Amino acid sequence: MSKQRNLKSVLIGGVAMASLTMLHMGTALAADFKEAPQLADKVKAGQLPSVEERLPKSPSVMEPITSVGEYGGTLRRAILGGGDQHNIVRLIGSENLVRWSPNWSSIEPNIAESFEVSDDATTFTFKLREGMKWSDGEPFTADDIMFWYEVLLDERLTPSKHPNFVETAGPVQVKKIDDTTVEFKFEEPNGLFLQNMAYGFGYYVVNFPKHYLAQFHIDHNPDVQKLVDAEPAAADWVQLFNLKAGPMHTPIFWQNADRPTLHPWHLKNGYGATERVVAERNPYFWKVDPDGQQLPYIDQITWDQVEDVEAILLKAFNGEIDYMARHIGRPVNLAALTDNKDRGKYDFYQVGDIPGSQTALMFNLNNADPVKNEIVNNLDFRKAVSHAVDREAINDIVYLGAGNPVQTAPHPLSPFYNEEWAKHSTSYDPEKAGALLDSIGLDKKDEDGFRLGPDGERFTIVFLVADVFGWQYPDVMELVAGYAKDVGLDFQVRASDRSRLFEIVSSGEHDAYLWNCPGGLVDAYANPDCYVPRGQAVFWAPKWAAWGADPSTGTEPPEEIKELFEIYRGVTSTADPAKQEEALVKLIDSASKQLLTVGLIQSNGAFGIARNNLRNHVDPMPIAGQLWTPAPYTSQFYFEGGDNLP
Amino acid sequence: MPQIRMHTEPDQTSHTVQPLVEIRGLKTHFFTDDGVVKAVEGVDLDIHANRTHCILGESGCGKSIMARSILRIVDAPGKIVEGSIIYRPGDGRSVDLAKMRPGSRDLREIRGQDIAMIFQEPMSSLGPITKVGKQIVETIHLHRRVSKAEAKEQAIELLDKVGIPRPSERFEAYPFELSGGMRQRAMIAMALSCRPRLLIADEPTTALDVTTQAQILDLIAELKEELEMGVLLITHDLGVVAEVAEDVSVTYMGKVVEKGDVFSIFEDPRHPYTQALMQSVPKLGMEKRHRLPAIKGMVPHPLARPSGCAFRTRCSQAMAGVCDKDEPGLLKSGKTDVACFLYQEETASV
Amino acid sequence: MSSRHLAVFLWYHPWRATSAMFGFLYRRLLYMIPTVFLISVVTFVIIQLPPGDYLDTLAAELSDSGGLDEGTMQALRDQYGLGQPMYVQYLKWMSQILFHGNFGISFEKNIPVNDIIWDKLGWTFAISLMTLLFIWMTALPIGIYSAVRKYSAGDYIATFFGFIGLAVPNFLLALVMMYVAFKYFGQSVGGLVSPQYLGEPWTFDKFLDLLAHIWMPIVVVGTSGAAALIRIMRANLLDELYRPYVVTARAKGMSEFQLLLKYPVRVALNPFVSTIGWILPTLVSGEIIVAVVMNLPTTGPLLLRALLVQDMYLAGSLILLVSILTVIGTLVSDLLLAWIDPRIRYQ
Amino acid sequence: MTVETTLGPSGTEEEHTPELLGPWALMWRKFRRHRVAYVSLWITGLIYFMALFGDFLAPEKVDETNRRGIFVPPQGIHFLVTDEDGSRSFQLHAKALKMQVDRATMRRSYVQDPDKIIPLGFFVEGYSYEILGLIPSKTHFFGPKNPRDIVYFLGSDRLGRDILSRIIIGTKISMSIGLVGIVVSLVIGVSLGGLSGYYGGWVDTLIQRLVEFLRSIPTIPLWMGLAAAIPLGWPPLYTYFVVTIIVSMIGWTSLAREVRGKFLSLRNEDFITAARLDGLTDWEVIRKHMVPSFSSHIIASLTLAVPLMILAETSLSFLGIGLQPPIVSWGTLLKEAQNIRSIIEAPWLLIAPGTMIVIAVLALNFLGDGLRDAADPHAH
Repeated sequence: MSKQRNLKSVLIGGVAMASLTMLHMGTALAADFKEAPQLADKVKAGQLPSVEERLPKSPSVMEPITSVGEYGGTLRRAILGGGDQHNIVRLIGSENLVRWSPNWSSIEPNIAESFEVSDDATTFTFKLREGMKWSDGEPFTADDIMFWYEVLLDERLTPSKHPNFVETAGPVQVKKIDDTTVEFKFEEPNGLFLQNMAYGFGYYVVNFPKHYLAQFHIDHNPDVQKLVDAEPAAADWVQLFNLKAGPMHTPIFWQNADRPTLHPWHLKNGYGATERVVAERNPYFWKVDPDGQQLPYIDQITWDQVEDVEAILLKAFNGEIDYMARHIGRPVNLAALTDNKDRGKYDFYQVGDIPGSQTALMFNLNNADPVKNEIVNNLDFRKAVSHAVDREAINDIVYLGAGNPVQTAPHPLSPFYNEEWAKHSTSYDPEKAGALLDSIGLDKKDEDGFRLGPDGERFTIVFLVADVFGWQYPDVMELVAGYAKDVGLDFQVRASDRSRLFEIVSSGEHDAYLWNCPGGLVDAYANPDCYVPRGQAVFWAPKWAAWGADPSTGTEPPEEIKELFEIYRGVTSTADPAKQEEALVKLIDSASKQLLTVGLIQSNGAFGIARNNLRNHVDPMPIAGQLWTPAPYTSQFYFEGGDNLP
Repeated sequence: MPQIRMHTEPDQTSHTVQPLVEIRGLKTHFFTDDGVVKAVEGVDLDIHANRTHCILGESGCGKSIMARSILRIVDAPGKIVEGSIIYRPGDGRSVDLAKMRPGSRDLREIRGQDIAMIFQEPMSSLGPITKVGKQIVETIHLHRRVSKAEAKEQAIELLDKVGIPRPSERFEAYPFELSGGMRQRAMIAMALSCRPRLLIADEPTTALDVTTQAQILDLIAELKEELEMGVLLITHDLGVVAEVAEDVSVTYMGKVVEKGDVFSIFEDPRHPYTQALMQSVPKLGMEKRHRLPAIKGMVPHPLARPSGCAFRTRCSQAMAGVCDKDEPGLLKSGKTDVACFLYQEETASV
Repeated sequence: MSSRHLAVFLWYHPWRATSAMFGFLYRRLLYMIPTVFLISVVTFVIIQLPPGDYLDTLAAELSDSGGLDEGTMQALRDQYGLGQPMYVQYLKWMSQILFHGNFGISFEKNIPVNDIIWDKLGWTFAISLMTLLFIWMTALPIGIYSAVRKYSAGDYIATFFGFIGLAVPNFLLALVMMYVAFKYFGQSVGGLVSPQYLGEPWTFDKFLDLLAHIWMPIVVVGTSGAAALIRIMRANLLDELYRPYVVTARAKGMSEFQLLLKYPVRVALNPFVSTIGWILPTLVSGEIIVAVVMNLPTTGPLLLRALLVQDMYLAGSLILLVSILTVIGTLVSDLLLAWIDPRIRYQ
Repeated sequence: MTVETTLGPSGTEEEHTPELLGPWALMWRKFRRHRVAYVSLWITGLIYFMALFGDFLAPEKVDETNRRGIFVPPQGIHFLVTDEDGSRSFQLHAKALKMQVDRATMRRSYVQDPDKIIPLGFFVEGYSYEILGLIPSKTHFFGPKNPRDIVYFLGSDRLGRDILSRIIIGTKISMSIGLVGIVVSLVIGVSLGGLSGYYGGWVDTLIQRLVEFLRSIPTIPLWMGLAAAIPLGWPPLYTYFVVTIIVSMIGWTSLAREVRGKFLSLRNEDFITAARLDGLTDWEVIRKHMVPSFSSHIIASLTLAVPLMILAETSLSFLGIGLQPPIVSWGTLLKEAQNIRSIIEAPWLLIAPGTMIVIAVLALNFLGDGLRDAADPHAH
């Protein structure tokens, strides 16, 4: 399939963690910088310092994806009225100290001019760019990072801290070496820290403009109460501070257009309160192209607020969307989008959205019901379910044959791909399934043909399912329930909305649910959620996950699960890529044999649409749960001809 | 026997002028899903100015339809299928109302202005949510070019004339604030607002108590004299007839069975139906325990009209082989005109 | 003047209608107080009915971005002061509304509810009014026609389309209309103005553009209402058309058209006036979906979203305000009814 | 002096022989003359027949998916086949289809297979089911003669399921699930409306305020709140059933207003006064004299409530709080079709259930109208 080949050429897979030594990317070479005409006018009018003063001494020079661009135009998108902040985050928000290369293969400096990792993977030193400025023109220095660190340590403001910055011994030690150098130090080796800093959640460190946020902090501004009084949404200074310094991946951040950022565009109005969100060019943005033109090329970005995904589709047909994959890039829409290509003057680009499993059956292995718990924890039961479903048919019917009918496992494009894992117990064999079920004590049936549990009652598993991501989960679940019925298993389907589902699974009261699994590509390093019950979103074994995070909580898992934790420690505790890979492969191998989740279909990627004259966008564009693309590269997008197509 | 139709000439002694309204051979039928209901089946009638003509008959005899036919306000599916209604506005012209398009301007000018009508139910015959005064003023404005103030003045005058106390206050009242009698007075005031030449009163007193009945009848009589208008009064009440009528037509199933002046009818009723009606009224000096004879049976269903003479099914003197064969025509017999085979040979032999 | 005289004077004075109206108004206003109180309580119960709170929703959404962060959650939980007993929350909310006009904070948007809703309520109100006009303008003539020409071809056509209007779910109509507008007229879809006017100041061109868009939601939202009203108008008018007072008017020499409008139609108008009372809850509640599909800047999508994510004060305030507006709408329609039909005043 | 009520201008009784008919017989006679309503009665009857004998009428199993039959457009029924020797003979059949997949656009299209026809027939063998849940059977009213063939008379959906069968099977749920709710609101509406109209005074004021209050609460938030408050573990049909009942507890207001109006006007009628003077208790007066005099009106209200219920179900399904798959109802069918993709690629998904809903609603509305007209002694 041509799509796969294409993707393969870019997503070469293995993380080139080669650079344990100093990585230094092209320092300033252009003596004379150029700027957008609209900014030049402002400079002339004296409203803005010259471009040389605005840029850091050594701006980040972006290698063009295809060609050097030209200024102008508005990038038009649509955004849902609520809960769609990632529409903004992933387009402009993800500018961290370091970034992944466009093909997700290596880590490059971004806000940091350079970085250094100690051999034992405990000390990480970032060199910042001298003269770099926030979007309001104030300097960005190590003090801003230290201010973030202060907030992190402050129990009043951050009672519980993001796992990226904590280890068993406690929070990371952050030290300001000088105005442009910051050092992060861990007690134990943290082999994934640099990756985590390049992934989405690395944003925390560089989003705390001290000059702006200090006014809301009682230690820095004793008069903060006045500001509290003026803000109806806050009752005390902690609330006020949290309101003004909200996390970037939550709506709060994007509702406050006053907060200075390091993003290529800066919001003009808050998200949620108006019909259109507008982001304007950040005149102090710190990236340039090889010709010395200050980025971004595109003047502004607009998000028209809509309430229904169908409206986005119609807007796309009408040529009112310039670049978008979110909400519309699903196989079901492909035919209609193809039909309207000429009308909307757009074409497709590939999105490397490749999870470990796009649709996986997740049994709650910590079920509160002892009877159910015993059965679902039996590997033969999960094997039986796996043999009972016809993955080929599901793939054909629901996904038009676009996916791979395999278990939760690395994708063929991944360096860890192993056919054995992918094909483990995937054959459609109801007889074998029946025999397996008979063998584990589910051999009696009631008059409707459903198997009885050891307690003599009908053995029923209630599956929660929500229609999310456009992957037609309810349809898949309906088919699965049909196959289960064929082998005498009573799978009850409960369709719900996402938050309702989430609420139930987080309370651990569920039998099972249908969701996806990360870890199809190299994100398996940082996000092995389906290979080891580690993390806060592991709802197939919430109590083991709790135990894994803190052995005084949750339930102690059986030996084979404990072993998984142990193996994964091998990934995190070293900075040696070879050892990391070795450990990870071992982890997946062990997890795969246990069929922790029953994967059904694995995606081969999605697509997006880009207007015909939009250049320099990444195609195919890798994306993942924590890989918030196209953000670090959006500033390079440009319209050929300097404006949108009419 | 061939049907004989005789045009009864108006009594030359009492009326030298031509009748105000001259109805000839009027047939009004209702075309229902179940068949044709012949509500008015060949009626001749003369109404004279300054005289009161009563139409007498039981309920369901087509009296109201006859009256409504004159103004052409018979509701669908009713239709005039034959006959003429000649109206003489007094300027020498004569128009055939039966030939006019219902709802045409000419017809509408005659309604309310030349010929006015009052109805049986004063409770529901006035617009329920429009002030009484306004309804009268509206009628005046329809036919007279006068200012608002003048119209109001006239209306209050009219209310006063029909005997409504405190007319200027009542002008502002809604119908539901008035008693039945008052409402009928208001109706009369409205009907008289353009000084009509003919007033059709369709059972104007049926729904009222006895005292009020008398008052209203007196009022109509008074106003008739004053305005010199003709009055067509429809009633089933012989008492009313006796009190106000000058001419009387007795109807049965859409036909006039006997007609004449009031005295002749009361003195010497000829038609068995008229006779039966007369007998059903208590008379002064009658013994207390005297049982009033009722007419036997009920009026037949309009769709089940008996052949021949329609009354034969209830007639004590019906002649088999005669009455069920042909319909009797209206012929002079005694002082009245009668449509009955009992008298036809007698007349013929004369 | 003695009190008896005064009473007589008032009774017969032309103003008495007005005084009766005042009594009616006074009574009705008094009744509104317990009603509104009950509404506020029930509103609060409704928004508290679903288990969980806004933070559960937020947590669900954040899981999309690659994981949950307990620190963020904890800070937010403190932020919103969730977890107090329900009656405390209610009392706090009500006292803020009553004494400060403060409807609370939207959790999801982090701005006072006051800053969000009035604009949207304005649009809702405007569209309601226009829909009302549309309903009246279509239902009145068609209803009258259907009644007067009962069982004519026109009546059957009107009846048929009326029932179709009743039978087709309006969001379906919205979707199909949007698609047709897009496919055959090339119109930009959704919203009330074209994208180029979004967020721009009001100009005449923008107003024209608004007119080019706004008819669609009005037709979609109004269709079922109009259809229902046509049926009601037809039935009511049929009841009135054969009343004696109509014959009286005809006998007076009034033209059919004149008498129709002056008498039976006026009497049959009651349900039209009643629409004022129910149009607002219908628009806000029944037409939430239309607003979502057609992307209207009304309260509908805002309310739906607020309910879904359990943005408690925003949802509560919207329901409360809409309910109160409905009570006021009912009052207005009752007053109008009393004005049109004097019989009601004296009941 | 004979005083009778005058016959109205159109005073025409239809029977030639004056025989006394009971009110129900009179109503029936009147009703039958309303032709559209009479036809609607038959259609309604057919729909309920469909609800009762769905499995018999449905050619395919309702949840039977088919990899080779996704988005098949409606297939026509043909009558004549040409034999090899060129002669034509009568044989009900449908043309067999071949699926073609366009991988680039992920679109399936179908072309007729000229070599193959699918013979159709009545009372054919198909999947096994139980008539009325009692008698096992394999006979289906109409369909392909070979049980292994599938013909999509109204097209198929995204999972290759037969729309015709789904519509037929969905009838049962759509036409029944809300009925209990309707009965609940009927009982409350009639009792409270009756109390309000019969006693007047403070009872009336109180009930009227209650009605006003209930009417001013927007219903969708209430539905959503209720639906979310019900535990997800409950079977979806049960959940929906409970929600309809709760909602019907506040949905009685318009009926109560009508009943109140009726009571108000009846209260002063002579026959009620007479009954009261006869010494009947209030309850007896209501039960024996007042309720019968507008029971026909109640029946009409009932028929008019059913279409509202069908529409409410579709709206709620749209919001995701109505019925959910795998339950099949007209609302869920319509919900599945509510996207641009269906409108463009498979309009039959929208048209078929949409038409069915329109037909049902029209029939029930006309039926209700006819009943009301027939029941109303003042109708013209």
